[in-house]
Amino acid sequence: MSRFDIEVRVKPRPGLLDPQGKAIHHALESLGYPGVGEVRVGKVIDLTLEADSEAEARERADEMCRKLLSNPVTEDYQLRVRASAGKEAEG
Amino acid sequence: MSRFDIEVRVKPRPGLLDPQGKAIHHALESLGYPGVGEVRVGKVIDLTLEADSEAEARERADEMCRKLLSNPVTEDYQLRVRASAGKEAEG
Amino acid sequence: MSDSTPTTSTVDPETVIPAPRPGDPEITPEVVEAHGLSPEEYERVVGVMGRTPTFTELGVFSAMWSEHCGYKNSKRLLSLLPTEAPWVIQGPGENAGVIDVGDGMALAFKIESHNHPSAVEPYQGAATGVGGILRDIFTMGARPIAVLDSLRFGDLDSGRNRYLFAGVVKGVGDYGNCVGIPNIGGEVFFDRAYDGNPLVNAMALGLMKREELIKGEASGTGNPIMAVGARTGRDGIHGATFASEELSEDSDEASRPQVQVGDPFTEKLLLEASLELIRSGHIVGIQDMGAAGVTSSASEMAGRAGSGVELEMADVPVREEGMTPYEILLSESQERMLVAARKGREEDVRKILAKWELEAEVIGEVTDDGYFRILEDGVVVANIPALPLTDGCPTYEREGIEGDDVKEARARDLTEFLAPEGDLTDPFLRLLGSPNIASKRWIYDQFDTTVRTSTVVRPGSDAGVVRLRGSRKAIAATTDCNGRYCWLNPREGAKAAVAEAARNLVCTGALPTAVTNNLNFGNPLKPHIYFQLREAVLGMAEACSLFETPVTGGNVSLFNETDGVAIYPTPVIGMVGLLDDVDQATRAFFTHEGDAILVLGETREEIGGSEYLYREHDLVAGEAPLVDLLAERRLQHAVLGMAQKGLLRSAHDCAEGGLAAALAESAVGGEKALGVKVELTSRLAPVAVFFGESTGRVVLSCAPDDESRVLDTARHHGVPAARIGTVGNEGGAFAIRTPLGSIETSVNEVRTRYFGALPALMERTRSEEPV
Amino acid sequence: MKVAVITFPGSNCDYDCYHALKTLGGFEPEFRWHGDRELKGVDAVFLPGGFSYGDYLRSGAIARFSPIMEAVRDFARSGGPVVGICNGFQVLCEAGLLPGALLANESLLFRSYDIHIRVETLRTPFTSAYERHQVLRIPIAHGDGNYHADDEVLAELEGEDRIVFRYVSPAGDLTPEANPNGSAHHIAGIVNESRNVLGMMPHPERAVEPVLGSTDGAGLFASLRAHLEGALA
Ligand SMILES: Nc1ncnc2c1ncn2[C@@H]1O[C@H](COP(=O)(O)OP(=O)(O)O)[C@@H](O)[C@H]1O
Ligand SMILES: [Mg+2]
Repeated sequence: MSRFDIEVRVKPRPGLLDPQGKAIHHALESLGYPGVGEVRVGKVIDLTLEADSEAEARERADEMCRKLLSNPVTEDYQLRVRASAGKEAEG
Repeated sequence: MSRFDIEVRVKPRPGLLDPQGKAIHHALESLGYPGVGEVRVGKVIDLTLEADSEAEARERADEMCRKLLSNPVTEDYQLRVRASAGKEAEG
Repeated sequence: MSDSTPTTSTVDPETVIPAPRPGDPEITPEVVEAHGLSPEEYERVVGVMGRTPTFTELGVFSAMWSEHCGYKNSKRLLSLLPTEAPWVIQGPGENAGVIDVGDGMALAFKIESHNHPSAVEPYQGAATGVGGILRDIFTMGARPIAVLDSLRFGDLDSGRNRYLFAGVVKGVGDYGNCVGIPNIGGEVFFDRAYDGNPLVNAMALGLMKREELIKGEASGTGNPIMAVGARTGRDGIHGATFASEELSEDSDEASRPQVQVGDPFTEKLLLEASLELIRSGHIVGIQDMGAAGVTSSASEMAGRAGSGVELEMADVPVREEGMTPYEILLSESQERMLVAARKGREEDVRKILAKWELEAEVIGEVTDDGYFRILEDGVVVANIPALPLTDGCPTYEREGIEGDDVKEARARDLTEFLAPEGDLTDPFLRLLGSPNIASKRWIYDQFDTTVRTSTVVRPGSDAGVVRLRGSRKAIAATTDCNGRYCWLNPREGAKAAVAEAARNLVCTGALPTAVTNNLNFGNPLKPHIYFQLREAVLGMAEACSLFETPVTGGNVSLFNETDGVAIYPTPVIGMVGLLDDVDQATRAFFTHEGDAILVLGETREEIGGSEYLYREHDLVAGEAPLVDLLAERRLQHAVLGMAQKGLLRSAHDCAEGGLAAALAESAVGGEKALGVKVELTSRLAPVAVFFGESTGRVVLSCAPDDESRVLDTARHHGVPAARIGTVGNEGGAFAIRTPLGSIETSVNEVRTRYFGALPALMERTRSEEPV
Repeated sequence: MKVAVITFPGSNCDYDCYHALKTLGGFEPEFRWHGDRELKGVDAVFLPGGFSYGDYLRSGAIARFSPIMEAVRDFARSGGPVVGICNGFQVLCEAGLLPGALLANESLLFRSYDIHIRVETLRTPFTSAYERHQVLRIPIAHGDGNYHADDEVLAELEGEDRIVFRYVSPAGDLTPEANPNGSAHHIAGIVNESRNVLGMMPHPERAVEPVLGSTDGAGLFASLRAHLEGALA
């Protein structure tokens, strides 16, 4: 058994109105940031999962996404799976 | 001027109570997924930005994060900047 | 996007034949069918047009001649409803009905369904349902002052139903809360008949000065037509036709692109901007873009004014690139309004919208040729005579035959179920745990009920009450319908719904005044469904006439079926009432130990269609409770008389769960849980006495000194009345006895069951599969 | 006494505040638009409840950048009384005029009903008319009312007597059920260091007339009136 870090990004489906994104866009503009294009807001869900292999972890995570973590009617999701190894560095 | 894709991930600070994460954890458990560790829920904000260079885009995006997109009392953020080039592929 | 007003084409409209747009599908029988038009209806379209319609035109017809906009299966029946009274300012035909409430003020109110969208995406479906009904109100010039919601779901032991229920409640709440309109009531009912086909009906009320009433008319040739509010996207395209089709197994998949997302923040801005616009005098007409979007709003505005419109699609502010005229015309993007402005005032209109951070664009103008004409970059793509489009939808009177299954269920002998005697405490406590009886606090605790600081009676009592600031007056509202009764006997069931609504109002101290209604039914092409529809309308008409509560509007939602099985016929009644003095507002809850408990009306041995039968015996059968409309009217007058004389400490309609449930609600619903000691002399089966749902009954409490005056008032109105017991102490015993049976428990136990049931059922939500 | 009620896009209790000030007497309420840059000589400021900018992103996050907020900040710095109710509280926290943040209710549900709060301190311009530990019944209506601050800040608030209201049972006890949103230390309202800026989640303006079911909120307005009269005298 190993532990995997799962990151799920859930985003509004293209074409659907994203009122949050609209409001943020508007706010950024009035704060004087030029050149901002469309803004879309989604969720990011981090969790860890024990599994025998990365493939298994991915499969289980994918099922979770379809069943619970995303709403297929309004959202798409992206999944990232990595073996746990302390903190990820990114930026 | 070029266009950059900015992805901001805003996450609850470590140690901060995350009721949404807790609820999801609970739900996953009762759906019969074993081995799920802590769940944390944050936001992901996608936007595009026009800037002269990647460095400039990053700097401006960073400022947006500090000023508006995250609340330092409760949230941390991570930033990703890339030159726009149509759809990214990931998974 | 050009910012100049498009010029009216110089071509004779009668002869303009739009060329097919490149890329548009050819009109084949399949394409016609996919648009929900029968071959005969299509023939009619061709007759109206004098030629084959273009694809864009077909889309327009399909939307306008759908059940949702065209009322083809219901119009003839609806004409049977009483719609007039001296206090009716606006009857059916506008965005909302309007009645006079005195002091120069008028009340707009209306109910609307969002059943199918909520079945697909409960949160957004319900949210946009509230958004739509609020727009119907403020588009009349009225400021929304309250919302109510009437909901139906399958039983809560299914995870899917809990998911739908939780999502709908959150959607109703989030939208109204954000816009800042208090929720003052509603109803919810759970029964397997609504499995897969939840009902979400939302009602709104709004207040205006009489002279501020404005209509959805596009008059004045040359006046600019402006699109106001949110931009148009690809969401909800063909929602109108969709809302008139049966749901099937794969509709989750198929209807994905049709989900509309609500933006209550934009709605709040649109509300303020619209009211300011209406008061500014810069506009002649305004209408929300609801079902079938630009198409229905523009053609209806032209139809009402007897004018025409010409619109340039390239000028419509859009959210996405490359939208076709077809898509723009049929998009149901939310939070949009269509405005007919006065010529030369375009800038003034824009300024008001800009103040509220919204857009307004001129997209066309009013013409005098009676045509609904659509241009794309100056090229005509649709040219349809407006009147036949809005009013020429074929209407049908269909065959109606009662279903055999209903006849059989109704004929069922219920004698065996009347047998239990002695201690009936356990079934009573179980009944209190039924989500149909238990407290609905779990729902309305998620709704802002006190914003606008005018709510006098909040959800949880018989009807909600809001005061009119600056006067003594107040307005009460309620929604009611028991689908089980309507299934067993649609005519009696509809009467019962009207009667219950009126009873709820009088129990709150309000005079029943007018009605809006939502006809939720299955597929009317089936004779047994059409029978239900016809009977229900007849019952509603009879009751509304007798009660002098005219129907000023409503909504029809047909084809509520899943895999061929229809919901119960559910004609939801939304009724409003007036209180001359807000201090007359009466609640359903006992307030003082030692007060007398009385019951008005007659208890019969009726358990047909009862919640008791459903929960204890899993049975929907027997005769629906009888409705005696004349007795109901006498009862209403009696209760109102008592309220006006200030004799009542509490008044509560006796409905689902019968007398025992009504007593329980009165005992524990208020601030303190007060005991109950009731002795009944009836020798009827105790099951019927406790749990039977005979209509026309009210449970009252009054100070002991007022008992004889209450009885006198009842006698004076010819209403059977009796003192049945006494209000007990806080936390005391809860006891109801007849010579043949008894319920004995403590009021604390009653309270725990009553308030605990729904939270306990819903506690499981978060732990289960939502989809 | 002139009192400004600020209207942000999405405010929906602005008129309720105005109405309460008007009804209770002694105040001349005036609306100020979020886009205004000046308060124009007012004696107190109310940031009302509602959903400024839809509460998108975070409650109060966008409203705090409104032009009027500069003026509110200056007014607060100069010691002027500022009251933020519900969304107004959230705006004050986001703007840094009050410490901490308001997170989603622990239940993740919008909560709207009457709660009980205890007056913890009379040493503010907003509570002098109450009695210490008086229990008030007042409506709440919010989704994000779960007050959060780090331990240091909480210790400071406690130590400096800056917790103004706490959620309690009707009897005045700090029971878990009495806390409707999971707030740290049962906090329902706090003041800033100089005690002239109050933020609170419950709605006192909804409890000022008998017909609304409670008049327990009226004391806040009476306190403010007394304070201003004192200050002006
Ligand atoms: N059940 C009904 N009883 C009476 N009038 C109705 C009923 N259903 C609809 N109407 C009236 O028909 C008119 C047209 O329907 P409407 O609801 O405006 O369509 P929309 O969905 O665009 O609002 C309205 O005035 C409405 O009040
Ligand atoms: Mg309408």
